[in-house]
Amino acid sequence: MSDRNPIAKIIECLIFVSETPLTIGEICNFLKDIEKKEITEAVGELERHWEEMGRSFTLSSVAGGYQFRTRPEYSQYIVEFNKEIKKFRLSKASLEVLAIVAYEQPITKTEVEKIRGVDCSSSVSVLLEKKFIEIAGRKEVPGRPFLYKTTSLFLETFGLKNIKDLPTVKEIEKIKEDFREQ
Amino acid sequence: MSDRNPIAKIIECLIFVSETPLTIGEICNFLKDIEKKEITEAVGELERHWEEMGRSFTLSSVAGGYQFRTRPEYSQYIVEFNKEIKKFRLSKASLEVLAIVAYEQPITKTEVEKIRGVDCSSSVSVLLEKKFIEIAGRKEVPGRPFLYKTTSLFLETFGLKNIKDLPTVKEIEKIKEDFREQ
Amino acid sequence: MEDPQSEYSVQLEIFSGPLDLLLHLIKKHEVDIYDIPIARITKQYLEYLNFLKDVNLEIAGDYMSMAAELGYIKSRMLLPKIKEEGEEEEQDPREELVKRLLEYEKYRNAAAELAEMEILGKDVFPIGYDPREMFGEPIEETEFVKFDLWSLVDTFSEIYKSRKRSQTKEISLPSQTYTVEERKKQLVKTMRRKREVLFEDLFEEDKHRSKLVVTFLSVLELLKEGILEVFQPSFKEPIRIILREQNER
Repeated sequence: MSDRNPIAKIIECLIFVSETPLTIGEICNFLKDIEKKEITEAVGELERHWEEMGRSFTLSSVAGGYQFRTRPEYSQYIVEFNKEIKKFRLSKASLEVLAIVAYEQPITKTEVEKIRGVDCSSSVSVLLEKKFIEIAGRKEVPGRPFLYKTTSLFLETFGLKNIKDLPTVKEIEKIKEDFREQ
Repeated sequence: MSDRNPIAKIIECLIFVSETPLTIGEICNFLKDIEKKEITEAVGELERHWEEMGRSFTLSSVAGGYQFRTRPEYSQYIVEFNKEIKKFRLSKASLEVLAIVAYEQPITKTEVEKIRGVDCSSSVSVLLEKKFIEIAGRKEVPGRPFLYKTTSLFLETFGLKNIKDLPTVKEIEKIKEDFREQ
Repeated sequence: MEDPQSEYSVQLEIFSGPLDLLLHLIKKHEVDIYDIPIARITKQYLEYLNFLKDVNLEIAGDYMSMAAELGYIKSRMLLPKIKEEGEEEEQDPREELVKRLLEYEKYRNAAAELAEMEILGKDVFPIGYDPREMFGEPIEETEFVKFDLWSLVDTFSEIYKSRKRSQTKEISLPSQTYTVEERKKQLVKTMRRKREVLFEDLFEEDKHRSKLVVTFLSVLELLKEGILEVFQPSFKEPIRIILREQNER
């Protein structure tokens, strides 16, 4: 039983937190002292155990690795849920990207990334998909990258009259002033 | 048992796919035909069930919602595995400022400084930047200073259900009494 | 500012402020917070400030105002107690300070309790965890929740004073003086090799007082930058210095 196997539990939590499907190779690299055979067995145990538990999500083997995924019979709820709730929800990263685009538009992805210090590709595609931002042309620099701007759906969703209605920049500047005065 | 409760299973898969802690309100909005009482019960069942299962992750109640999170005893493996994880760190000064804001909100920077006896500008900026505190308006006193309050990210990060869930501190009133008795 | 050593000055900001220092003194000398021997505590407080000044730490204005407040309370304590008409009871001049200390201590404890919570991204993790998605670029801040940083000053002051007695002849060797920057690099190198050392052992090779100070300031800076960590299993045990794993910049 995986319950009595501490290795299986460790592997389980690594699969859980991993952003991408975790491969046996990756697990072996991490648990260097444990033989591959033992790891493969532990993963097999986990798979069986999760199957038996019959939760709404289970351990699936995908793309050469392992990942927790919802069972197909729940897909209808998830599709609906995504439509209902996720429509209005943005991750913190996406919100930050949206704020940067809103204040600095038109702006390229590279410029956004320079401000945030991290890759923003996935947030930019999410925002494009949700139609909160759109392409505003190309910047006339080498590579002619796309420029992005916010959409009217963005103003609508966030209850803004117009783009000048954005509230926090002044507030933020005021804070900075307050600190400088000290 | 949640195993026999199809509603619980649906809620479970919604919590699983949700990026942020899922609130009872959000679940009710989604499952319109089901009474709130029934939903609350199903969530309670799920919580108990996950606790009993003793997996490496469990259902946690945080920031007014529900989220699957790894158990603390596995943190060392996760940190070791994901080298990119920078351990969460706040200085003693910033934690003190955060604690004061949490217990006394809304509160101005000057009021926090009066309690700590020392300038708190840099901690306040760090906490604003980390989005653990935010502006809650202005105090109607000369200078109209900003009032600060904690955010839901603060609750989420510290694993608090709501602001009343803060660890209890010695009551100041009690202390005053003690002093008078001396 | 013209002090030749002023380049070694580090901010005192990693310490938690004058109230924290007073609580440290109260705990260290095991005095009753409700009956603070104000003259004694004031003297010790000023000794601390003087020592910190000696080793080139900038003393913030907040520490000086506390010194002034203590002086004022001390003088009030010396005044003969005259009961004014209409006044119900003589007010203890220390009362206000004690209230502030107790209130501050309450939040200091609360902060320590917060640090003990199951923190997301430190103790517990959600599914598909991406640390940068959560907090943006991590802000490196120092972490001294459980450690009373004033103990570090106490230990250093003991080393400094004992060395002062035994090294009466201090020879100035300008070619061998080193800067905080250089010493920091050396310390990191040593720590990479040893991982963990006793705080006092870091001063073994410093023959001169000026070098002791440079080492001390370097340690403080490395702590502030989060490259080193302090650890003391319990109040009476020696302080250990540890190299943090992920800071191999």
